[in-house]
Amino acid sequence: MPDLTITIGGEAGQGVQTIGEVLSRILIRNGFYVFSIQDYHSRIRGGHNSVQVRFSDQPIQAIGTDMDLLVCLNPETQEIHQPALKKDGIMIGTISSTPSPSLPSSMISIHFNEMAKELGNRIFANIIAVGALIEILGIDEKIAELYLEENFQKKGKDIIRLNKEALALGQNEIRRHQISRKFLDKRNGSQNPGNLFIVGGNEALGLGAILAGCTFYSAYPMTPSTGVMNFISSRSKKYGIIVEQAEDEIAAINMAIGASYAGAKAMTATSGGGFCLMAEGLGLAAMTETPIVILDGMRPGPSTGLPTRTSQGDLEFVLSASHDEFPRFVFAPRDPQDAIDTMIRAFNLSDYFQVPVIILSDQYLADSNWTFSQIKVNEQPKNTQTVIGDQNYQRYALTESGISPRALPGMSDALVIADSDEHDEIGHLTEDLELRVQMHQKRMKKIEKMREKTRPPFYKAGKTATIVGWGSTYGVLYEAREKLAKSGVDVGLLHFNDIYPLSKDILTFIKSVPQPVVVEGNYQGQLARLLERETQTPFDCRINRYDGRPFFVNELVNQIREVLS
Amino acid sequence: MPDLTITIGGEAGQGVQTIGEVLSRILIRNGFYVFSIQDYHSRIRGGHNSVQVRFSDQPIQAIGTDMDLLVCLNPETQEIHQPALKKDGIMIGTISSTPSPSLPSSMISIHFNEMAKELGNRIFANIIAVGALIEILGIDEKIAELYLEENFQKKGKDIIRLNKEALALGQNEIRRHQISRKFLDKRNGSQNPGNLFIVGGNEALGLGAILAGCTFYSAYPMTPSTGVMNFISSRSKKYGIIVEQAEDEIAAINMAIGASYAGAKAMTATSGGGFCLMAEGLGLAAMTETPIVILDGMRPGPSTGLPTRTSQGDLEFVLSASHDEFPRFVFAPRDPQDAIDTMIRAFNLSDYFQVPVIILSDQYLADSNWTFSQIKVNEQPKNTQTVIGDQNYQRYALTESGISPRALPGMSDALVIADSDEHDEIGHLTEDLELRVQMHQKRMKKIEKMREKTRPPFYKAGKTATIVGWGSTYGVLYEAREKLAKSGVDVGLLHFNDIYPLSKDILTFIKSVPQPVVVEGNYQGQLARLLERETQTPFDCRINRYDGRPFFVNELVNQIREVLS
Amino acid sequence: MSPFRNQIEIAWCPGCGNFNLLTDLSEALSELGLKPSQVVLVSGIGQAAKAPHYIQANVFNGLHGRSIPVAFGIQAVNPELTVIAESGDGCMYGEGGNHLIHAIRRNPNITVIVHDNQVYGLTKGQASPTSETDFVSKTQPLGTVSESFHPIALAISQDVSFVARGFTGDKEGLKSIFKQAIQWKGFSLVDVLQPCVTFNRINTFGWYRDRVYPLPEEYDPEDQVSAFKKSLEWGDKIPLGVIYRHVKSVFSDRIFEKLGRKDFLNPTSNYQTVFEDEKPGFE
Amino acid sequence: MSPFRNQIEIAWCPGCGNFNLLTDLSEALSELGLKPSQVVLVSGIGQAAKAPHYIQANVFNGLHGRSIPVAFGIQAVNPELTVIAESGDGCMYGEGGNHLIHAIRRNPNITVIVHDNQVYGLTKGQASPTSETDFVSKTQPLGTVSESFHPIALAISQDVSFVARGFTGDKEGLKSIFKQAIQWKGFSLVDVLQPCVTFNRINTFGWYRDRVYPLPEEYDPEDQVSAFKKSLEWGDKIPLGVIYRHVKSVFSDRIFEKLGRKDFLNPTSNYQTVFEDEKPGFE
Ligand SMILES: Cc1ncc(C[n+]2csc(CCOP(=O)(O)OP(=O)(O)O)c2C)c(N)n1
Ligand SMILES: Cc1ncc(C[n+]2csc(CCOP(=O)(O)OP(=O)(O)O)c2C)c(N)n1
Ligand code: SF4
Ligand code: SF4
Ligand SMILES: [Mg+2]
Ligand SMILES: [Mg+2]
Repeated sequence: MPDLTITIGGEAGQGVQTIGEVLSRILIRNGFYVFSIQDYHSRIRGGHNSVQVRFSDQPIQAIGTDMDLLVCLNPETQEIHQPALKKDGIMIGTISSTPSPSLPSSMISIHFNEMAKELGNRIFANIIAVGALIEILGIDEKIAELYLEENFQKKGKDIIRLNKEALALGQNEIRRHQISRKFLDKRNGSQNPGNLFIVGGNEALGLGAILAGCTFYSAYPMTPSTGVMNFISSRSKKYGIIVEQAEDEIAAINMAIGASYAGAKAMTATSGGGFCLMAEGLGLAAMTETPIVILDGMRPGPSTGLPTRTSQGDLEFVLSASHDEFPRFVFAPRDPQDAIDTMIRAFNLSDYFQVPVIILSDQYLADSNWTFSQIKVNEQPKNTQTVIGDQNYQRYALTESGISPRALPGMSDALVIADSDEHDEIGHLTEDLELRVQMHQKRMKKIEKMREKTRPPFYKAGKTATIVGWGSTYGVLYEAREKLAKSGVDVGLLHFNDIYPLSKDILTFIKSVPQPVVVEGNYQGQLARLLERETQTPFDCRINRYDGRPFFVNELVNQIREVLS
Repeated sequence: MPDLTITIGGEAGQGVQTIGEVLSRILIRNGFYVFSIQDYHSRIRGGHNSVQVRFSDQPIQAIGTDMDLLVCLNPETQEIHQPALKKDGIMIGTISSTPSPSLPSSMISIHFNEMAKELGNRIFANIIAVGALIEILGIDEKIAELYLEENFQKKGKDIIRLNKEALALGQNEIRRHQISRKFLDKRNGSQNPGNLFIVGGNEALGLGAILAGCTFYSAYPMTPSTGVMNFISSRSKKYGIIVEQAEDEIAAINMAIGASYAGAKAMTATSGGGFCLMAEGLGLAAMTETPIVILDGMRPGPSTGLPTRTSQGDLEFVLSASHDEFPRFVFAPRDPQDAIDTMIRAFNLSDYFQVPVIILSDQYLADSNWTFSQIKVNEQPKNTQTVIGDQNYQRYALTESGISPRALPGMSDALVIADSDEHDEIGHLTEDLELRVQMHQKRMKKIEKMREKTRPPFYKAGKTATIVGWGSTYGVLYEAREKLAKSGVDVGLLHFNDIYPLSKDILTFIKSVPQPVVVEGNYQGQLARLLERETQTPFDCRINRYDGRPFFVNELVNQIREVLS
Repeated sequence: MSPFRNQIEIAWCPGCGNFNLLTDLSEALSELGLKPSQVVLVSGIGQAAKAPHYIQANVFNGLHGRSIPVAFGIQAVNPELTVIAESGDGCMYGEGGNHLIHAIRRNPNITVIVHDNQVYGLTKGQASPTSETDFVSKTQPLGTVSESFHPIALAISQDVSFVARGFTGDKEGLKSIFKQAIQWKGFSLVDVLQPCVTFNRINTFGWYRDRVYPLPEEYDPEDQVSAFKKSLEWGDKIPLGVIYRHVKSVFSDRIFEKLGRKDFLNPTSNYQTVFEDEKPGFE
Repeated sequence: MSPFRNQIEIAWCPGCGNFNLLTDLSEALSELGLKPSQVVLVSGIGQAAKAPHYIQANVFNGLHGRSIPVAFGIQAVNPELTVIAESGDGCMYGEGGNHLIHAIRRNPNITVIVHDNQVYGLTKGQASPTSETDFVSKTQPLGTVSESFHPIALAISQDVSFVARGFTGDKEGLKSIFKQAIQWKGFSLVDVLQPCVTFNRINTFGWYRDRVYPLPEEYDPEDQVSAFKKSLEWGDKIPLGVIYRHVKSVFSDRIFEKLGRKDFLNPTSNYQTVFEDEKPGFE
C-alpha cells in the first residue's frame, strides 16, 4: 500500500498550485486517492508558498507529515522543507550548491525555468516539473498526456503539443539520473482508475448551496471564504444566481436578508472579521425570522491575525454572536462530501425554522482537496416553505411550534410586515410587554424542536479513550485513531458536525464515553467548554493547536499517547 | 418605618419625569431615602410613560411593587396602573368619571392643566402636582419651597414666586378633601436631613469615567447609554474631555482605539446593536493590546427589540464577542456607587493589562436613581502606565507576565508599531508560526493574572438556599432576601459584579453554597450557564424574566418561595 | 384617506413634519394607481423609520442605517415590486452613509426617501450629519464642530440617476416629487426637509418657509455641473424640486441581461440533474 | 535612501506601482524635515495597507476600512503628530466609505493617501469601487454592474479642505502632491493612480500614462464648481495635481477652542477635588 507525500514549494506566483493541481488530477486518473493542501502567505507574489500532495491506493483523508518527495522552485524551499524530508526522500529542482552533510540520499538539481525558456516560455516550467515527478514516481505518461489533451483542449493543438514536450523534457531529465528509491509497485492505484473525484472544500460548499437552491449570494471578499463566491459566480449564469459583491459585510448580510424576505434562498460568507460586522444583521434575521445561511471561514485571530492560515477559534463567538438570545443552528462540515450535504441541510432547516444557520468552515477545509470514490447528494433540497396569505395574514402568528406561516411580499393580497423591534402578530412594533413575552417564547421554543433535527456526532467506540473533535479535523482524527489502533491503542472517535443545538440524547450519551480527549484548533478548548456547559461534566483532557497549521496525524498520535500515559 | 411608593403616569412630554425628579429632591431633603425609576416608550410625545418614586426613612435599593399613591396626568394612567394601587391607596389627577365598583378607597380628581392655565402657563401643572403630593404625604412645604428657590434661582424671582404659588395651589386643592389615610408619622426621614445623595446610574457611570481620567469619549447615540455621553459632555469643558459623536459605532470604537494608542484614556458606549458593530474593533483593541473601556447598556433584543426597556441578555455575547480568543474583563456594576468605582477599576485594569474592559449596564441601572447617605470614591484612579522608549523599543516585547512596556507615539525616539495582524515583538506583521504561538500565549496568559484582580462576589450566607445574581439586580435581590428572612426563610445571596474572569478560589467556593437559585433578566440563564461551564456543576434552579421590566421584590419573593417549595 | 393609510396609532409628536410627509407619500402611492401588496417600504430605526408602519403596504423595518441594502436585496430578487427605502437623516446619511454611495453606483430601481429633520429625533435631539455647525444639544452642549453633510451634492457627484429636494410644508410639490421619484426607473433619492418641532429649534417650519423656493420651469436638471452648482445653494435660498436626473440602465435589467433570465426562484426539484452536470468537473 | 525607509522585506509583486509610491512618500516625509517619531502612519488591510510597515515611523495598522477613524482619534489627542492614513481603494472607498465622508466634515488635520489600483489586490483581483463597469474577475466573471466611484468629485461635493490626484508613474508630481497634502492644515485626500500589475489588466501603467496630464499653471483649485467639473474628467484625459483646496479651521483647533485647553492628558491625581466638586450636584 503506497502512501506517499510530495511537497512543491516556491514563491507565490511561481506556479506551485498549478503543479499540485495537475499532479493531483493525473494521480486520480491513475486510480490514486489524493489529499492536497495549500500553505500560503498573505501576499500575491514572493513569500513562501507550498502545496502538499499525499496519495495512496487506499482512501486517505488527511495531510501527511514527512515527505517522500520535495520539489523546490526556489532556494528557500529547500531551507524550509528539507528538515521534513524523509531519510530516503528525494529532492528535485533548485538545490543549494553547497551540500551539507545531512543531505538526503538523493538530490536532483533541475532548472525548470531555464528548460522552459528553451521551449519558448517560462510557463512550461510547471509541466516540466510534473514530467519529472511522474517519472520519479513511475506513473504512466499516457494518462498524463491524456489529461493534458483534455485540459488544454480549448487552447489548441500547438499548446497541447508544447505541453507534451514539456512533460517529456521533465521525464528525460530524470531518466539521466539514477533514482535511489522505487516509489510505486504498480502504476495504478485502485481497481477502477478514472472513477475518483477530487473535490475542494470551497467548491463543495458552493456546489451545496447551488443544489440547495440558493439564488442570491451577497458577500464582501475575505479569505478563506472567497473561493465559495468564486465557485458560485462561475455558475451564476448557468443557474441564474445573483452574486453581488457588497460594499462591506454589513451590506452583504442585509442584502441577503432583503433577498430572503422577497423569497430567494439567500446566503452570505465571510471570515471572523467580517462575521463581527454581520453580528447585528444576524440578530435582524433572527428577530424578523428571515431564513439565512451565513458561512464563516475561520482563520487565526484575534483581529486580522493570520489571514491565510487555519483555525477553529470562532465557535464560541458564533454560538452567542449578536445581543440577547435567539435560536440558531451551527454546523461544521467535516469534508467536501459533508459540505455538500451540510449546505443543503442548512438551507432546508433555515427555511423550515425561519432561523439563521451558521456554517463554520476554515482555511483547512476551504483550500484542501479530498478524493472520493463517489460523490453523492445525501440530502434532498426542499423548496421554500411559504403560504399564499390573504388580507388577514399575520407574519408572526403565534403557533404551537413557534413557526409562523411565511408569505412573500407581492405574491398575493397579504401584506408582509417584518420588524426588528419587538412586534405583534401582524408585525407592527409593540410596547405590550405581555406580547413581548409570548413573542420571545415563540422564538426561543423553536430550539427544542431544532434539537431533534440535529445529527448525532460520528461515533466509533474505543476502550482506552475517546478522541473528541469537530468540523474539518475529522479526517485527521480518523486516521490518528486507525494509527493508534494499529499500534494496539484502542481509542474511540466522537466527532461533531452538528454542533448546536445538541439533542438531549446526545448530551446524555457523551457523558458516558471513555476518557474524552478533546482535540481542537484553538487555545481554550471551545467545544470542550460548550460540552462542559451543556453536560456539567468536565472535558479537561484537551489537545489544542493555534499556530495556524492544521493537525497532522503523526504528531497527533504522539500527543494522544502522551496525554493518555 | 414608612415605605411608600408613588407612581406618576402620563404621556411622553407631559412632565412625568419632572414631577418625579422634583418630588425626589424634596424627599431627600426631608431625609428620606428615595428609589426612582422611569418606565417609558420608544417615542418622544404621547404613548405612556411613568415614573415610580419609592421612599423610606431606611435605606432602600429597589423598585416597589404596589402603589400607595397614583398621579394620573391622563386617563390612560388610571387604566394601566390602577390594578397595582393598594386597597387603601390614593389616586389623584385625571380620573375616569364613570367609577367602577372596584374603585380605590380615595380618589381625588384634580385638573392640573386647567389650574396651571389659571396661573398663566401649562408649565406649572407639574409643581401643582408636587404640591398636591406633599400635602397628601404630609411633608413640610418649607423644604419644598427652599428647593424651588434653589432650583429656579437662575430663572428669577417671578418664576420662583409663581412656582411657590403653584405648590400652594396643589396643597390647597388637597386640603379641600378628606384624606382617607395618614401616610407619614413624622415629616422627616432620617436623623440628619439634607445629607442624602440621589444618584442615577448613567451619571454615576459618567462620573466614574471622569474620575478615572477619561479624556476621550467617542460614541454613537443609543438608548440607554446616551445618558453617559450627555453627562460627560456636560463636563467636557470643565475637565477638558473630547467628546465626539461618531458617524457610526464602528468609527466610535476605532476613534477611541486611536485616541488610546496616542495616550488618552478612552472609552465608548452603546447598546447591544451598536456593540455588534464594535465587535471587530474589540478584537482590534485586543490584538494591538490597546487599552479601552466599552460600555454596553443592555436592553431587550434580539435586534432593535424594546429600545427603552431593561434586560440582562448580552452577557454571553460580550463574553465571546469577536472572533478567536483574547482576554477581556467583564464587569456589571450593581448600583450608582458601584458604578463609580467600577469605572475607575475598568480604566485602571484596562491600562495595566492592556486589554479591553466591557462594562455591562442596563436600562434599569441607567435610568434609575438610588439614594445614599454617603457617596465615595473607593478606588484610586491611576495614571496611564507608559515608558519612554528608545530606538530599540519593541511594542510587543515578550515578557514573563505577557504585558509589554507601552510607549506612546511622538513622546520619544521610540517608534510605536501596532498591528492587527499577528506580529513580531516590534509590531511588524509576521508569518512566523512559532512566533505566532508565543504571541498568542503572551496574550492569553494574561487571563491568569487577571483572575487575581477579580473582586469576589458579594456573599451573605443562608441556610435554605442562595439567591445568585449579577449586575443591577443587587438591590432587588438584597431586599428579597431580607423579606424572606423576615418571614423565616433563611436564604443567602451571592451576587457578581466582576463576572469575568473569575478566580479559581471563587469558582471553588461557589460550588459549595447551599441550593443556588440563579435570578437573571434573560431567557436562558446566562450567568448560570457560565457558572456551569466554569465549575461543571449544575445551576439549574433559575428564575428568569425577559419582558423588559426589572425584577420586583414582592414578585421575586413569591417566585423564590415557589422554586424552593 | 388614501388606501395606503392604515389605523395604527401614530407615535410622533403633534405638529411634526412627519405627518405631512406620511399623507403626501400615501396619496402619491394611490395616485400612481399602485396596490398596497405591490409596494414594499423598507426602513431603519428612528422616528422617520416608523413611517412604514403607518402605511398600508408590505414593510421591512430593519436596522438603523441599513434600509438601503435590504431594499436592494428585495428589488434584485423581485423587480416587479415598488421598493421604497424610507428613514431619517441620521439613519441614511450617518450610520448608513456607505450604502447610499454604493447604491447610487448600482442604480437599483428603488426610491430612497430621507426625512431630513437635521437632528436625531428618537434618541432625543443629538446633531445629525445635516445639522448645522455649532448645533447645540444635550449631547453637544458646546455645539458641533463638523460641517454639515450635503446629500444632494454627494448624489450628483456620483452621477445619481435622480435626486430631488422636497419640503413637508409644500404639499403639492412634495407629492409630485414622490410620484416622479417612484415612477423613475433607477435609483432616486428624495431629501425631504421635515421640521422636528421638539428638538430642532433652528430649522423650523418658519425657517424653511422663509427660504424655500421651487426650481423655475426653465431649470435644466440634466446638466451635471449646473445641477451641482444648484445643489450648493443653501442658507438664504433653498431650491425645491428635481435637482438632477440622468436616465441609465437599472441594476435588475443589467443583471438579468448578464444572467439571461427573468425569474428568481431556482427550483430545487432538478438538483440531481444539476449535480450530474457538475460531477465530471471533479473527476 | 530616505531615513523614512526601513529594512523590512517588501511583500509586493515586482513592478507594482506601490514601490514608487513608497519611495515618493518616504522622500516627501524626509524632504519636509520631519522626524520618524513625529509621524504616525495608519492603515487598514490590503496590499496598500502594508506600506506603513516599510516606512520608518510610528505605525497603526488596524482593520480593513477603518484607518480614518483611528487616525482621527490619534490626531485629536495629539495634534502635534503628523498623521497619515494610507490604504487601498477597497479599504478607503469600499469598506470605509462612510468614514471618508464624515472625516471631511470634521476636517481633522490628517492626510489620507489612497493607493487606487482600481482592484482588490490582496484578496486576488475582485472589482473595487473604482473599477470600471463590466470589470471582469474570478469573482465577477460576468463583469460588474456598478458604475465606478468618483472619490475626487465626492470630496469636492462635501467641500473638502484639500484633494489631489497623483500617479505613481509621475515621481516629481506625486512627491510634490504628498508634500503639499502633508503640510496642508486640514483634511487632505490624495488619490494615487497605482497600477496593479497582477490583477488589473485594464488600468495599467501604459493606460494611465497615455491619459494623465498635469493641471496647467492657470488652473484655479479654489473654485468649487470648476473644480467639480474638473473632477469629472476621466477617460481619455485624466488630470493630475491639486484639484480643489479650501482653507478652513481644523478639528483640533476648534475643539480646543471650545474646550479652552491645549493639553490632552487629564491628570488623575486631582480626582478627589473633582469628586468634591461634583458631589453637591447629587444632593
Ligand atoms: C446600530 C444602532 N445605533 C444606534 C441606534 C440608536 N438610534 C435609534 S434612532 C437613532 C437616530 C435617529 O435619527 P434619524 O435617523 O435622523 O431619525 P429621526 O428620529 O430624526 O427621524 C439612533 C442613533 C440604533 N437603533 N442602532
Ligand atoms: C472586515 C474585513 N473584510 C474583508 C477583509 C479582506 N480583505 C483584505 S484586503 C481586502 C481588499 C483589499 O483591496 P484594497 O483595499 O483596494 O487594497 P489593495 O490590496 O488593492 O492594495 C479585503 C477585502 C478584511 N481583512 N476585513
Ligand atoms: S421628535 Fe421631532 S421628528 Fe420625532 S416625532 Fe417629534 S417632532 Fe417629529
Ligand atoms: S497584487 Fe497588485 S497591488 Fe498588490 S502588490 Fe501585486 S501588483 Fe501590487
Ligand atoms: Mg433625523
Ligand atoms: Mg486596491
